[in-house]
Amino acid sequence: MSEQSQKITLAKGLNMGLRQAMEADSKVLVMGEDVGKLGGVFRITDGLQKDFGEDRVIDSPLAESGIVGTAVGMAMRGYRPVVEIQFDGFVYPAYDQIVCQVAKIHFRSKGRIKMPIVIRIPFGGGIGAVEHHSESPEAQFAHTPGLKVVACSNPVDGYWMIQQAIACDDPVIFLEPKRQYHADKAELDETATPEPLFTSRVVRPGQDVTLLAYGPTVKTAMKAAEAASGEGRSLEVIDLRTLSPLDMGPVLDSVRRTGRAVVVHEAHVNLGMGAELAARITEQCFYNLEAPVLRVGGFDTPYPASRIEEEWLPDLDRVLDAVDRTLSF
Amino acid sequence: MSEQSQKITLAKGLNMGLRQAMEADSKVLVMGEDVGKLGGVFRITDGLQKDFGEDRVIDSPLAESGIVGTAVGMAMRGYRPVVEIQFDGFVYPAYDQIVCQVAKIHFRSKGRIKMPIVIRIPFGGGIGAVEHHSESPEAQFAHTPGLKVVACSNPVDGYWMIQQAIACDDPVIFLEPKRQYHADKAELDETATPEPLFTSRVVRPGQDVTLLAYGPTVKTAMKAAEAASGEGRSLEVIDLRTLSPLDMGPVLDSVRRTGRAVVVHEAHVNLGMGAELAARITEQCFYNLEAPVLRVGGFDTPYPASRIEEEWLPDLDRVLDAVDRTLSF
Amino acid sequence: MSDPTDSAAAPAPPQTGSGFGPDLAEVFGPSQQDGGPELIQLLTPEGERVHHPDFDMEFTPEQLRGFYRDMVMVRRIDTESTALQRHGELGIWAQLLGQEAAQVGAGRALRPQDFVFPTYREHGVAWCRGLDPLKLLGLFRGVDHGDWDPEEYNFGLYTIVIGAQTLHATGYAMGMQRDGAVGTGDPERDAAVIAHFGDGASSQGDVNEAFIFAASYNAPVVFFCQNNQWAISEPIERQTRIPLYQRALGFGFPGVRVDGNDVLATYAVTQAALQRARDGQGPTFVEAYTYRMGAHTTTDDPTRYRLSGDVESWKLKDPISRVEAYLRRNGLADSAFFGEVAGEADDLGARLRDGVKALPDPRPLDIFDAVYDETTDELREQHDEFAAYLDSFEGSHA
Amino acid sequence: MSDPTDSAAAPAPPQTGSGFGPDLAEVFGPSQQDGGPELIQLLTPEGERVHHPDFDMEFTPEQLRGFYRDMVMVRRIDTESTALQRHGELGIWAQLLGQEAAQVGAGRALRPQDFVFPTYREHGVAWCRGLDPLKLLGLFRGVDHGDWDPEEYNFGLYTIVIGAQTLHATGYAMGMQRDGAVGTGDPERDAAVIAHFGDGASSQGDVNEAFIFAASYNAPVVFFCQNNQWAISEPIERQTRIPLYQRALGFGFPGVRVDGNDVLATYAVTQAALQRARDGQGPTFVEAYTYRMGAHTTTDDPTRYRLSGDVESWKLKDPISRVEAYLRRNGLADSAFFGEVAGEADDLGARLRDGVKALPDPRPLDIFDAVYDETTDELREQHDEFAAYLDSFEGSHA
Ligand SMILES: Cc1ncc(C[n+]2csc(CCOP(=O)(O)OP(=O)(O)O)c2C)c(N)n1
Ligand SMILES: Cc1ncc(C[n+]2csc(CCOP(=O)(O)OP(=O)(O)O)c2C)c(N)n1
Ligand SMILES: [Mg+2]
Ligand SMILES: [Mg+2]
Repeated sequence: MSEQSQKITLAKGLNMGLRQAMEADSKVLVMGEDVGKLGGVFRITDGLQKDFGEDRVIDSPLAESGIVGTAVGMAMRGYRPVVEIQFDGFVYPAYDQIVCQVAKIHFRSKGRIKMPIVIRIPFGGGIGAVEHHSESPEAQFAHTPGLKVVACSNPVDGYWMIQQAIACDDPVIFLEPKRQYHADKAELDETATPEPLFTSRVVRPGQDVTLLAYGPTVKTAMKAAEAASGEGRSLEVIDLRTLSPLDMGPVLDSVRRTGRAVVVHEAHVNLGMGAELAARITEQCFYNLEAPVLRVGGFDTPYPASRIEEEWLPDLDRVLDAVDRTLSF
Repeated sequence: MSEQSQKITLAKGLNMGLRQAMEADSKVLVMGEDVGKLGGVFRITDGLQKDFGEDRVIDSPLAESGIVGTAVGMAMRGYRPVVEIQFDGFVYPAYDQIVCQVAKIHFRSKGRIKMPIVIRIPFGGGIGAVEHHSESPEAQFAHTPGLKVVACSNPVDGYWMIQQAIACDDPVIFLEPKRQYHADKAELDETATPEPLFTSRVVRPGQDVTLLAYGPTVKTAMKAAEAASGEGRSLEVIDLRTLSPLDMGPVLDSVRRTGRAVVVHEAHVNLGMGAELAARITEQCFYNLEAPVLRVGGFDTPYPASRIEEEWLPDLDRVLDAVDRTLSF
Repeated sequence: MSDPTDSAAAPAPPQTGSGFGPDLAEVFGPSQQDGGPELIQLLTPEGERVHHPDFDMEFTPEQLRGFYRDMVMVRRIDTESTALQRHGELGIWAQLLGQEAAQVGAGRALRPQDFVFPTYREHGVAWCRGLDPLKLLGLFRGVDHGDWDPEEYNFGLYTIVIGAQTLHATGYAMGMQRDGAVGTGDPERDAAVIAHFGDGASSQGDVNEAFIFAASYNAPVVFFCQNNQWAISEPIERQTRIPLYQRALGFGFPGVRVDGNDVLATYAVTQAALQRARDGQGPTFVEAYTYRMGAHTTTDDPTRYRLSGDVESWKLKDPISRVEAYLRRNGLADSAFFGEVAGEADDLGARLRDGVKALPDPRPLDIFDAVYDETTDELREQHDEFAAYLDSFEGSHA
Repeated sequence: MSDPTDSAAAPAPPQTGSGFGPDLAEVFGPSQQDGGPELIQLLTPEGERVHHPDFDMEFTPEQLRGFYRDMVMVRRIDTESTALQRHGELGIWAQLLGQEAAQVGAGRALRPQDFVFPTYREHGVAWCRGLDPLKLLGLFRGVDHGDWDPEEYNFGLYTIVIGAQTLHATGYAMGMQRDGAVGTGDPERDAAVIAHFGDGASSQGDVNEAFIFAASYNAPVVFFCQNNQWAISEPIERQTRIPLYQRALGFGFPGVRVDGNDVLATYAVTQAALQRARDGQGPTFVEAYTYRMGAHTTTDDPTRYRLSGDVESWKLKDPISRVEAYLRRNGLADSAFFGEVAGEADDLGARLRDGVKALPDPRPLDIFDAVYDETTDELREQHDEFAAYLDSFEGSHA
């Protein structure tokens, strides 16, 4: 390992990225519940208040609309607030401020007011938690013009993407797969040049079927591809990374080659990202498709009690099942 | 006109339907801002407070989360609240109560607690209003398991569907196309037997292309079909009526015959109902499709200033353009 | 296992705890009717100067004439815009008739470096900020959502979602704190924020959260509530059963009720509240007790829900006539002055009538502008497709 | 057109309005530290009975022993569940250590017809409602979201979204009004609602809206806030800078601060507040001033944000030992009694340890149950497809 490179978790990558961003620009603020002394319930902001002070790492009253609404005001004053929503299921009290204000103020003001706000949301399931702690709210935000929505899937992306999101002059909903926070380590080279934020990436090349995933399901898709390769099937895996805008280039390239696609996400299938991807792929690759785009996701039920969550969440077997189905079309 | 039949507007149909429901069941309450003396800003609840009293037609403090949240409590106590959200764009302060409470309490309680709440939302554009008064929030609710979502398109459906929604023991998001409130009259036969609530309906048969519409765009689709017939094209129009659950039966039947479908809604195209319909239709009619399902909707921008809204909204020409495109595939 | 209910303490005889304080009747008394004894006033409806132990102030004749002129001009903006709506030039207009003093009093108390977060009705404050009233009409005509630069005037865009702006105001004020623009003692530097909202808005969660954040961080923000007694058809009693200004006390900062039809008192109280904020003393709640003389907006019909007698009684408290009476009685303005102001108002009216028609309509492709600071390929594609589509009509649309 | 800024009233000399009332220092004084003079207490930490002018009450020895027993049992539920989490039998546990008196005092003040809206920490209230504590564990084990019938116990399901239940409580209370179950004078009929929430929750818009609705409709609801000084890592000072119970005053209903570690005072105050509600006198805010002795939940590490000294000082105010001291000193219970209660608690502990493992795991297909009262074809299809899929694994999943 070189001087610049080290093995880090996603939690560490995000923490380091936040620190970098705060060092680079004194206008960057961190706000949220328990982000100060505690460093957040997931410790993503660990140590930041100690080093940057209470004026820049702000523990807020327990009110999500208040957090996002005051962040809007700070952005108007020239700050770049990075808001932490404690868990996905608690973003909804702030929903009005997000979709009616954060998303629309740039448009409303004809571009005179910028909204460089990042709203970090630990999302997805699989951590054995109680209700409201395992939601996947991305489709609702992606449906809202004016917001940009991204999801990281690994430590290195976490490090770069959070910095890029903070540097972005548009509001970014930044989704972090919470079950990955402390799961795997990856080598980070801080001297590398990251890809642009709003791009998708082929993370495993293949010929037979295209798997589209983001956030927590990238790992699932990679495992499925690995397993399938044992059976002589070659799956291409794309980490979407950006959900709004979608980066359709790599997706269409891939599907034009494979003729088959399966989208995998934890969000409910009905009106989830898979619906949009299926619609766009079909429209743009109509004559290339050997089978309809299939979707594997959370069922159209509320998130279940945790002792059954692994059945609810899309897993390797359900992905492979969909791969089988698309291949037998 | 027989004794039972009369010509009514959508506003009148809804008003009559609410009155019927209140007469039929003393547990039915109406709640919202200005629903009392004023009869609502659209007069949908006109006269109800006078006849049913302030205990059953409740003017609320100006707080949408409060309205929906107290409605939840009343439902737990055995009431059947019908909540009016004044305009689509003001439903978001109540979003948390709707998606985390209204939608989930039945599930959370293993069915022990029923949530027979109707949330009426005047939706869609075209009335020359200022910001937040012309939104189409349906996809967000349809993405949420536990909610049922319907949209009426005409006076007669308004009359029946509101009664059926109130009688339904599940929470119903009830979308009313506000630009239609006072637009057209239709003959109501109060002695007729309505179709079930959660069904779609072919409102104009045709052979060449299937148009899928709901709420305000049913009229647009009908006009497009009329215009197309002049050019020798036969379009089938389906009024979806129910958005969650979707009633795919009539849709698939139709597309299997026509091989082509165009979805028309005012909501943003990206992750709108059209995405889900396209995905499902493609999956279930893959070999019947002559062209990809096309979508005509609001652009992926915030709703514009009203003097340009008719350009933003899908109109007859844009529907016909999509019909052309699907036919030339 | 033993039954946990076994150990229930036997119910004690009911007790109606006097410890909860005074009776409902006492607390929720009639102070709503005429503003009550807590109403701060410096100029009576009859135009008599009265004194107040805490908020008294001297005004120069020039200031008084300035207030008068402001209010006349603001009223003209309002009546002219109402007429323009009737003539179909505006889609809707939010009237401020009767609220001129509240808005001019608050607006004139501001320093240039202060920042304003308005609702949709703050035409009078906009006037005081030097905003060309024509700029206000675009939103109501439907050509834009507000076409002024908030930074140029330190006057934010109109906000329609009730109460949302109170949180923005609080956050902006927190930004001022971080900029070192509070409590330095330098009058050119120390700044404050004013957040406007209505009596109805006081029921929104956002507004109450704004109180909490402002108190928690001691943010330099004045919560300026125009209690015009109505939220569309709902009377103030639906939102609160005690005088509204007392809401602030529960959040740990001061609240006062000022006669919002008295421009002098409103000015005095607001500037004191702003100064507290600039000095680093934190938030204040100012309830400007006034009355919405007109309809909620031009689409509203108040005869459905309120008595004309109420309106009549408030006419006697008109904000402009009391200043006029004071000026005349004390010989502080002559008829030349009044004629001059009337003429200016007529000029303004004419300018608005002409100007509104000249407001450029948006063009179809503008729809795609400014959605993002950095637009996306997706949106560029939608733009281009729509452009091509419009072209296909041989110039009939674009 | 003339420039509207011309007429600006000349800025007056700044004035720091004493009219805004007492100084910050005075208002936001040290009352947060020890509960302050407004703390209502009937039993001191040392176990001495004191009297209160408004809320005094006589308790029978039986009642006192009942309170003691309740608190011991409730503490055992808590410590046992904490241990079960450590042993991996529960996914998480929300501890109530130190809050036993607040919960038992409130819980025992209820009549059967009253209805409770709990947070996720109301294990002691659940106990008083006769709920088998095993039923509470399902949620924390992850086998369900709460498996009791709210109507059977008049005890709602645990609500995790902070504050949401306060609006449900208010609506439920409005339902009681409509049912004619308030203010009839019939003690079997008149009912009230109690809404539990924490100090942190008091910052949520929903909670403040609940205050507004309850005041506006004079709903029979008691807002019972356990101020345990912490919202996870955030101290109460972040949520309010004056004593929290005073929040209610701004909404026009009474608020009181009771010693939440004193079961007698909590009982007396809560039952008086409930009776006010039942009598049709409307809402009351009760701040039970207490301390979260444990972690926020078993996943929390409070050493990161608070001093162990604080915890130590609160140990001296333990809710159980003061009742024990009082019982012993006054000869109201003998050692047989204490032994008996300890034995009961041991039995309960054993029952929980055994019972938790026997809680049935949900089965995969249960996922589709109870999403709707009337399920949909869509969901039936998903169910059937998933069933077929599970079958394809030859019984390995289902
Ligand atoms: C969140 C939200 N809900 C509803 C509305 C519709 N609405 C517009 S103004 C208004 C009444 C506002 O009353 P108040 O706050 O007293 O202000 P006023 O109009 O009297 O100045 C309502 C209900 C809205 N704009 N925003
Ligand atoms: C809307 C919402 N935001 C955040 C959370 C996460 N959360 C759970 S408990 C808690 C602190 C609550 O503090 P308080 O209200 O004082 O109650 P306590 O836990 O101390 O009993 C937080 C932030 C949540 N459950 N709901
Ligand atoms: Mg008002
Ligand atoms: Mg607490």
